[in-house]
Amino acid sequence: MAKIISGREAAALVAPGSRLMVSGFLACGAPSWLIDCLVEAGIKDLHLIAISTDYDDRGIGRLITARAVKSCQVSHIGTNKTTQAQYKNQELEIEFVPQGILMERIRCHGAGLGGLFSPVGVGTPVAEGKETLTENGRTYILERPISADVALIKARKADTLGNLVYSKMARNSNPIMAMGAPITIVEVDEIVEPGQIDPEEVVTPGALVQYLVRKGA
Amino acid sequence: MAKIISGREAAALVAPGSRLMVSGFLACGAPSWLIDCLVEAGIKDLHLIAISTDYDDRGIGRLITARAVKSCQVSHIGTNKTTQAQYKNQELEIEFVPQGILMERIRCHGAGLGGLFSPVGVGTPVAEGKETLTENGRTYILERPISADVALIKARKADTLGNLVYSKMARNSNPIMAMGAPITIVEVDEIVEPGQIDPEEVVTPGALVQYLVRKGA
Amino acid sequence: MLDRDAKRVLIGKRIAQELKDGDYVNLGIGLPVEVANHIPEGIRVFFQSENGILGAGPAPLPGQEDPDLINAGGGAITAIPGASYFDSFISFSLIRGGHINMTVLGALQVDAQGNIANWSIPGKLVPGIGGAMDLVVGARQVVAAMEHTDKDGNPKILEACTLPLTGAGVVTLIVTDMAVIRVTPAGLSLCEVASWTNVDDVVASTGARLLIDGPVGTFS
Amino acid sequence: MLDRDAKRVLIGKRIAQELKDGDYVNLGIGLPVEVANHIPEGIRVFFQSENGILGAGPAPLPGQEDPDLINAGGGAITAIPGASYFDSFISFSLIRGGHINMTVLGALQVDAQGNIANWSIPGKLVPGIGGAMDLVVGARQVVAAMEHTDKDGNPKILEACTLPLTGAGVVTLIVTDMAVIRVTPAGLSLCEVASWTNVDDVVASTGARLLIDGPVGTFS
Repeated sequence: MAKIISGREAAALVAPGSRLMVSGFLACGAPSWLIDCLVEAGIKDLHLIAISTDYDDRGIGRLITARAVKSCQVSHIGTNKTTQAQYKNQELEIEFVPQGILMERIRCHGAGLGGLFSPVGVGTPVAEGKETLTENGRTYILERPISADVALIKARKADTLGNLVYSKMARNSNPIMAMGAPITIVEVDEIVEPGQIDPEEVVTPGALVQYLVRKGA
Repeated sequence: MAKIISGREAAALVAPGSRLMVSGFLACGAPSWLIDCLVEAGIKDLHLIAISTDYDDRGIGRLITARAVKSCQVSHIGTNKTTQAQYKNQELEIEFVPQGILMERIRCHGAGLGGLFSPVGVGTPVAEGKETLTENGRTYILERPISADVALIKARKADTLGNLVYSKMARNSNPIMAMGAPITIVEVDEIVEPGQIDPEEVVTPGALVQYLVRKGA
Repeated sequence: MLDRDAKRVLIGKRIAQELKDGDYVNLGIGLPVEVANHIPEGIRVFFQSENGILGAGPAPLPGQEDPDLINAGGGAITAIPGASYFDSFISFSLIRGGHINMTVLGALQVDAQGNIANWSIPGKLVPGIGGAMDLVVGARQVVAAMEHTDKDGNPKILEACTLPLTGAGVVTLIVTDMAVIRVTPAGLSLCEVASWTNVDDVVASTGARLLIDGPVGTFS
Repeated sequence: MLDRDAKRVLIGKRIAQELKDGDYVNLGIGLPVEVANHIPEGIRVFFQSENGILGAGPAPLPGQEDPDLINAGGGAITAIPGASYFDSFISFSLIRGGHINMTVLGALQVDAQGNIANWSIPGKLVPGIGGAMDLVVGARQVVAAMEHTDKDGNPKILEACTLPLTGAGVVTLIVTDMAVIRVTPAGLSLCEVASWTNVDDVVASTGARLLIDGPVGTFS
């Protein structure tokens, strides 16, 4: 069951120094309004978990540009020169996680599992220091769950119970990050009454959602 | 991309002695027509992977009643007296797998992973002989992938590319079993042209589907 | 002594009082479904069925059953406004991930360590595990709903379960036709006794030591 | 020598000939997207983009871009009839589970063991991994699409990669502006040479031993 709050109230739920998950892929499906509110609130020292850091001036990149992030787990920074500069200057710590395995590790936490054996990155720096399992001649490495204190995600529409539907490819990391933290805050374009979303169309059930913020509110 | 075949042709794709996954929960969402065709074809010595064996005369139970199954991995047999009798007489071998972990193990295979650490069944017979991982005082057991030679599933509607939508709670194990075998055969009520299912509504993408059978055909 | 139906209502009613507004709840088959008939006024509770729904509603009117809407016991249900359907993989992810506030399950035995056994009597009855093993490790509160003794009057609440376990150290609350017992790190704490019986009878009908560390209330 | 565009077309066209009717294909950003412009007539190929679509279509007309339809490089795309959208978790499940027939990726280096390096030049460029590590272990065929040498003429096909790997023993085919090379258990097998060059030049431009175990064809 979700509570409707403002973007400012949402930002107050993110403590300085906390672990923050932010959804989206190259700013598509990113909670831009919540990011704006966070930047405005001046929250610092965040540990960020995201697919990429988007662009300098768009999506998650705004948190990087505002120097709100001190460390992160991301799969890619190639589209954001500010991230690359901060990384080079050692202002920003980065653990690179393969994109699909980032999703697996977050979902691993969300589904109450202790870890998974992944074939991804075997023989690469990603495998360093990780336990292995060999089965039928194939080697897998142990990947551990990733969780956050707060997850910020973006949906097209919610009902007041927190049931969510997305828009086309803006779905990307959203349904998975909804499982990644005890507090999931969803930026939505529209909030409707229960029953106005067909149960068949719900992608993220309300049990995963704590707060709803109308974009711009 | 899916090929449309008959139920008889589908049955011919299941070799005696093969590993067979069949979807449904207490016959809801089970591919009843495909099961009928299998029973009629008289295929024997199957290893069955399913949530339960449904009822003596309905759903997967028809395979048990026809003595088509020599061993199985299921979570539950409480609704099927024939299964219980065959199990007691040692005509049928059973590995009981917790229902959620059955889904995890099938999906583990379908997603190319080597195993997962599960908190389910620790301290119970399910944990016997399995490797463990302890993390933050919580113990997990290593669960391995489960796969089949053929998966039989049920959808409400498909397009000719194999994209699937389900009906309400008849969805249950279907989307996961669609990943469980190199050959997935889907019983459907209706086949439409590409474009007649909204991309947003597709639950199982066509890449997971090899064959479509119209119910009764 | 109460008859079977009266026991069922007594247990269901008492468990329902544990629910909070907005809770997501999974009820096992059999006795636990009675809980749904006693939701306290003024709160909203959402029922999950592990085969794939959040927002399960009551049984439909006769003749209005939908074969694609069934609960975990195979009985016909409805969907409330605001319900959602999902596959079994997602359903059990919600359960194990701690997103379900309470599960209520029947039990053959429970014990002082919070162990529960409800899936197998070796050599006799082996219905199987179903979703119970996932539910007991995943739900935030695990309530055992059971008759206090078996049909021969033998205790089902023991120092240590003798049957194969469904889960180890998972039960948080035991509600029977005789008592409400909390599982604590120190052992089983007797909180309430049904108004038709008394503390001495409860103690005599229980196969484990009961701690009485405060006033014992009554329920009916 | 060919100019950049001509090289791109040559490589894309040649890789497209590897496709079969009904293939599901993931094209990396940059050079690989050229493949989509040369699908042989009479076959249907379905493009996946790992951010969540199967059935990606060509770029929209100017002014008709939809911000919720982008490829893995951030460029605007369309959806063909019969497309499906899904989340990144499902998308990479399809990839790692072997449900994608071919991925085409750019490469900084590839080597005789089928190793590929395309995500980092220590001390210089570290754009990150993105989905490449998942793609190279998951797709049934992994095609490296690359210029044969770097801009100074140094070989990029080596006995052993010197940069951090993206995947070990994963590349099945290398297509460059000079040659088509299959990765076999015995080493790199030279299959075809571009019509603008010759075997000697290819061998001279390659930092690994090339096996010639049959007639070498040409492509253009």
